Amino acid sequence: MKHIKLRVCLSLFVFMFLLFSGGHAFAEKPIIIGAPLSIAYLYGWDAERGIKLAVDEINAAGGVNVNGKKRPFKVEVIDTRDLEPGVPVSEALMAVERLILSKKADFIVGGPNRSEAALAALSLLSKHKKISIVTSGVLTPAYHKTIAKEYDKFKYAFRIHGEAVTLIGEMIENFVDLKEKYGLTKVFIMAQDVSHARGAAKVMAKVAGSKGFEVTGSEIFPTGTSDFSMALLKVKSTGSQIINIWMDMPESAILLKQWYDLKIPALPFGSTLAAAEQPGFWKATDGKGEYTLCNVVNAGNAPSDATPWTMKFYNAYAKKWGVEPEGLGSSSSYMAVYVLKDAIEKAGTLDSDKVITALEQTDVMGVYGRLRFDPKSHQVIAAKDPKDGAVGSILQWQDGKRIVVYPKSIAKGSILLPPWMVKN
Amino acid sequence: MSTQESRKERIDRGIKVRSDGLYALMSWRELCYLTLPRFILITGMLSLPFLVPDMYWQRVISIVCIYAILALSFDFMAHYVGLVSLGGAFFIGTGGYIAGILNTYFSIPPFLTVPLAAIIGGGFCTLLLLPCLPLKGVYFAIVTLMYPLFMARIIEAFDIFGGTDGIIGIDSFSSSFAEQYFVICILLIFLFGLRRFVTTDRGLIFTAIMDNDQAVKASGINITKYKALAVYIASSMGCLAGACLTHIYMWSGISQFALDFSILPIAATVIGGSGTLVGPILGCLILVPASELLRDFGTLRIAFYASILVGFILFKSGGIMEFGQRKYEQFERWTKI
Amino acid sequence: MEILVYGTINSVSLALMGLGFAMVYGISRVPNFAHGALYVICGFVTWTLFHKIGLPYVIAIILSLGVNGALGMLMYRFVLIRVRGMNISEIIASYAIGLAILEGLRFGGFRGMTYTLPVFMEGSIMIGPVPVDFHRLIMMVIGILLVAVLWVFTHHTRIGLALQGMAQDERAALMLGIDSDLMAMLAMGFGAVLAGVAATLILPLGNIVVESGYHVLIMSIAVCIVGGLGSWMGAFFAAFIIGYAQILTVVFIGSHFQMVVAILAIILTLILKPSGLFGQQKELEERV
Amino acid sequence: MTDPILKIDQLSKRFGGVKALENVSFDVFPGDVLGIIGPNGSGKTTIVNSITGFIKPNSGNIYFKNKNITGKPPHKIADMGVTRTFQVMRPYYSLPAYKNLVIPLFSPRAKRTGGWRGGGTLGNRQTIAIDILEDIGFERDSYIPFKKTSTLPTGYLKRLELARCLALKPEIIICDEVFSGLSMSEIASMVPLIERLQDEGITIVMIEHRLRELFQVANRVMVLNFGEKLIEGSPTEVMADKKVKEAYFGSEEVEEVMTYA
Repeated sequence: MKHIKLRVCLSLFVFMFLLFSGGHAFAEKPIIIGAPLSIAYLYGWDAERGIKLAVDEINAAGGVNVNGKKRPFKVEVIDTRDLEPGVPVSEALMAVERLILSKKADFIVGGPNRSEAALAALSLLSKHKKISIVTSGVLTPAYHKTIAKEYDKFKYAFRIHGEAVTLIGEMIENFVDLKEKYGLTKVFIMAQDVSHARGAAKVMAKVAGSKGFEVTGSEIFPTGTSDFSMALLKVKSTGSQIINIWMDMPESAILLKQWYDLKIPALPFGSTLAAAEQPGFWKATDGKGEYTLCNVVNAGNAPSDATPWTMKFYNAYAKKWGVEPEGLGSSSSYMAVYVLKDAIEKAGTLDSDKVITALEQTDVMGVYGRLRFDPKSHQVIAAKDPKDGAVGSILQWQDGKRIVVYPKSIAKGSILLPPWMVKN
Repeated sequence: MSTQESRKERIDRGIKVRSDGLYALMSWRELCYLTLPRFILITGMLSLPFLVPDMYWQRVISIVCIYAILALSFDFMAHYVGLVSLGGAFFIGTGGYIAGILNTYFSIPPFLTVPLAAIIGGGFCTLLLLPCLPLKGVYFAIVTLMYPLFMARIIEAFDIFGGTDGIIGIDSFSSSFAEQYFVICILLIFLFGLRRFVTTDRGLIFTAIMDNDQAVKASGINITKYKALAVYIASSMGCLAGACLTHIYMWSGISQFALDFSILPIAATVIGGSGTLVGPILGCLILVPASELLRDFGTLRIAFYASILVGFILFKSGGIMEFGQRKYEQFERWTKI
Repeated sequence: MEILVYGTINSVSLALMGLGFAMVYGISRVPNFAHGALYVICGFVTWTLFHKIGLPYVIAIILSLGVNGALGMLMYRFVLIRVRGMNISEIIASYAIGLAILEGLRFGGFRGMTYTLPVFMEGSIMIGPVPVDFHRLIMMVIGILLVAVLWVFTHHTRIGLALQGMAQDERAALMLGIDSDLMAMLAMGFGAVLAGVAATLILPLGNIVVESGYHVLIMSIAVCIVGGLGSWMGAFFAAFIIGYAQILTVVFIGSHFQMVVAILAIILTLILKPSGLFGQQKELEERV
Repeated sequence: MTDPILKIDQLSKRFGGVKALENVSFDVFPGDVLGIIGPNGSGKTTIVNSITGFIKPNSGNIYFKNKNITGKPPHKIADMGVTRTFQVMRPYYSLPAYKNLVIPLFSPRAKRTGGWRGGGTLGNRQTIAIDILEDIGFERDSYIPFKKTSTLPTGYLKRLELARCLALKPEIIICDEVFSGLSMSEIASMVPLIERLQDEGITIVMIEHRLRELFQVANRVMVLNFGEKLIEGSPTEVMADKKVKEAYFGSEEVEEVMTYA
């Protein structure tokens, strides 16, 4: 017992000391950006690529000048695994803490991807007084409402991409012009049993009802459901014309494939549909994903000319990573780094409180429109026109390519209906 | 080595034979022989927060202690009561939720919610597990595996306690030292408490139930009552660990019912040596920091950690403690045949 | 009417998932917690053979079933054979292997949603008022055919009887000269092939994702427990009970209770009648 | 005759198709030693299991001091004083011999009655355990009570079974083949022990195959065959009966085995 315990403890401590002594001394001390992302998932690796692209561009252009001194950015990515079912959120929180405490991150960008983890991380960030900009996957309106409610406790958190409530606004607009164009009035809502999707589905039902749409049904599916046949039959029997989908689980591909095989006369309109955002979606459903619409929350993720910067980002991303920008996290993460750089340069220091005030006055014309933060809730201000706010975008899969159909100002095409719907 | 045949011989140390029986200890040397391992364990654990360099690893220590408490309760149940429960996550989740609710809705300070959560949680879990007590072996294991999943789905479907978002804004322990020492002391108390309890006469009944439950029934003892007592002890320990976890992370949600909380304590027990009560703690001391160190390798971490587990099960199923104990209490020498 | 059609389809898919697990436990009393991993790895092997190496679809499937079977046997030969009989170590060992395979796949780049298998037949036909796509029909037919073949195999062929003999009483079978380890290895390989068959039938409906491994494991445990551990016929009928229960909850109560039903079935069955519908556990053994 | 301490009427039990017991009824009077004999598989152990609650009979009921105890859980029946030994011995192999007796001393009945020699209040369990062991033949000062049960010879294990019943200060002990597996000398030392228990006022029901020793002790005998009761009476009547010989030996001629002291 005596020898065993000693040997085990000793080797453990030595191993730990070794790990941390490796210093990194070169020119100016770098500003460390911590990125706790679920890199095994779309919302994780696309955010990682967005951040790294922005950091490389900034460092190439000479880095961030903090009152005179030019300091480069350094990215530390840690896998939080929080989008995996069966993994406790404490894993993600431990990853965030590891970034703050042992990797000495000055700022957190990308944030944990799951809404629950992001909400849980709020109290952690306020305890360590670290600024965090959430860029991918956290759609729950509860996030910016909590910040607004307890401002001085949670003022360190920002969110640079749209959330469920703005999505609904955009959705309703599309439904209205679909109603004029094709006379579609019956909406059937399918949401994943996750709090933001479930909340959004309720709000959507209420708003659609008030706008003269008939909500023919609303189904909530627990994460991991693999059979949607009954719901699809209900859609067919109630004669619904639009299926509003709020799902970011991979099983949504089963739904779309079955929708195509059964030729259900209703247009799948995804508010959040992770499967459909990827360029690989076409191959994933062997072409059956035709006509699916999905909202990519901010414009940069699909080819459009919202601002001069959009296509510049789009091509730089494709050149560096060999694939078009994928999920909803790529352009927002890219912009988050630039917004951070701009705020640090304005504040002239890395001190959290000063950078927060600088961030609150941000007014940068970015990849997906003019980025300004609401001073109270630190939520990016959304708008329909790139000139006065962050613009969301909705795209439709038309014969193998992602065509932006909304908002009108940057649309490249208009919404088409599947052939078996047009004739009636 | 000479050409003659010779083989290794293992002989008990003189001290072990004398001190193991009921005879009094004659010399200081024997006294320190017995207390040295325990002494090293206690001082080692208590000095850990000072030795470790930075804040992050101190947080890892409290996580190690939480897993260790859970592994201890699994080992007590599996080895001393014969109930193999794969549902560690059920205890963690219940304890976490109760602590979260007590803290947010009734605003009770952390040092009070943790014991309360342990007591209430223990009762709640025992009540739910009562119908499964008569089951044996694989059946009990699979039922307990299902309970945490069931609780998570119930909370998700009925959207209670904040639904899938969970409860946020739970206040944490006053300082990180308080948090660590609170958890370490509880772990040590549980460890030595259980060791004492198991050797008392009342503790013997559990071993008897495991050994031969028909005989215990024939001697007029209601074994379901004692099994329920054992489940209550184990589940209140688990709920306490869950409550501490909630206060450390200031958050409790359905992912506290995740599978990781069921599997890691069992792995630690297998590696540390099941049945020795100290083994699982040693196992946690090795597994949790190792999985933290490997965090940089991303998803390979789990694959690597699973293969360590398989390796230990196959080649050293007794675990480190058994090997350590044998080395400490015996010595080997070559003898000529 | 659609409840009947889709209820059967859902039940057959559950039965396919659970059959492998029930077969392995029935014969060698080893709870194979790596069943989900075998299901997923067969999907990915078929995908690589079909897309990366470009073999025709049918050959890709047959080859991958072979690989799966070999993997099952190897797993038994090198790992499970040493822990057989020790209850808890079996569960941990097989679960650890499953975990290693699943996370190894995830590390090997099999991530995201772009991995799919083509459907056997495109389009759908109408059965009465209910539209059903061809692939689901083929799955149902093959599922029922498979059970019939299994029934004939275990009741009328030599190996089948040997396997059944071992299932009843291992020691007696040993005495009669049946090499129980070889039989257990065969059973594990066979269970893996069944998992592969389930994968090739169910995966084309959606895409191949590592998470479905955990989902399949839970579902197959549910089916085998309700059906009675050890009797794969019981598992088949239990699959119908759970399948229809799920469909009915979706239609009448609400779709978000769907998962709760399966898990509730397990817990209730274990408490009320641990040996399940057709289980042959001796009365005293499983209830004290 | 005072009313019976134990009354069984119309007890029957079927395991699937097999008829283990077919409406068996008999009475046991206080202070009696009732011997139950019969070929293997005649339902002897099933009777014991039904009386002590390990198995629930299909029909019929069991009265102990005119209280119906059919279907009660085993620990409640043991708590009333109806104890049993097991045909296949069930000591706690992992514990030393005297600790085997500490366990029953934890039962509610032991607390009330203070154990075998206790006078209503329970002293230190260890000393009581060692007293009981000494009482049934374990030498006190020798190392035997502290040896691990797994190292004890069968004779001692059988006595340990009896000791477990004694720890509860029983009113009835049902001995399931106590003599089987013992050498002649061990049996010779067991018989006075059984007689001493009888003098202590404990009613004993003995299930046995070794008829010679049984008849030295038992004052009433009952014969079972294929779950049915053939005959009940004093040992001499039963032995003279034709049917019994048939059931046991398949024919009537074999005489010398039937001679008894």
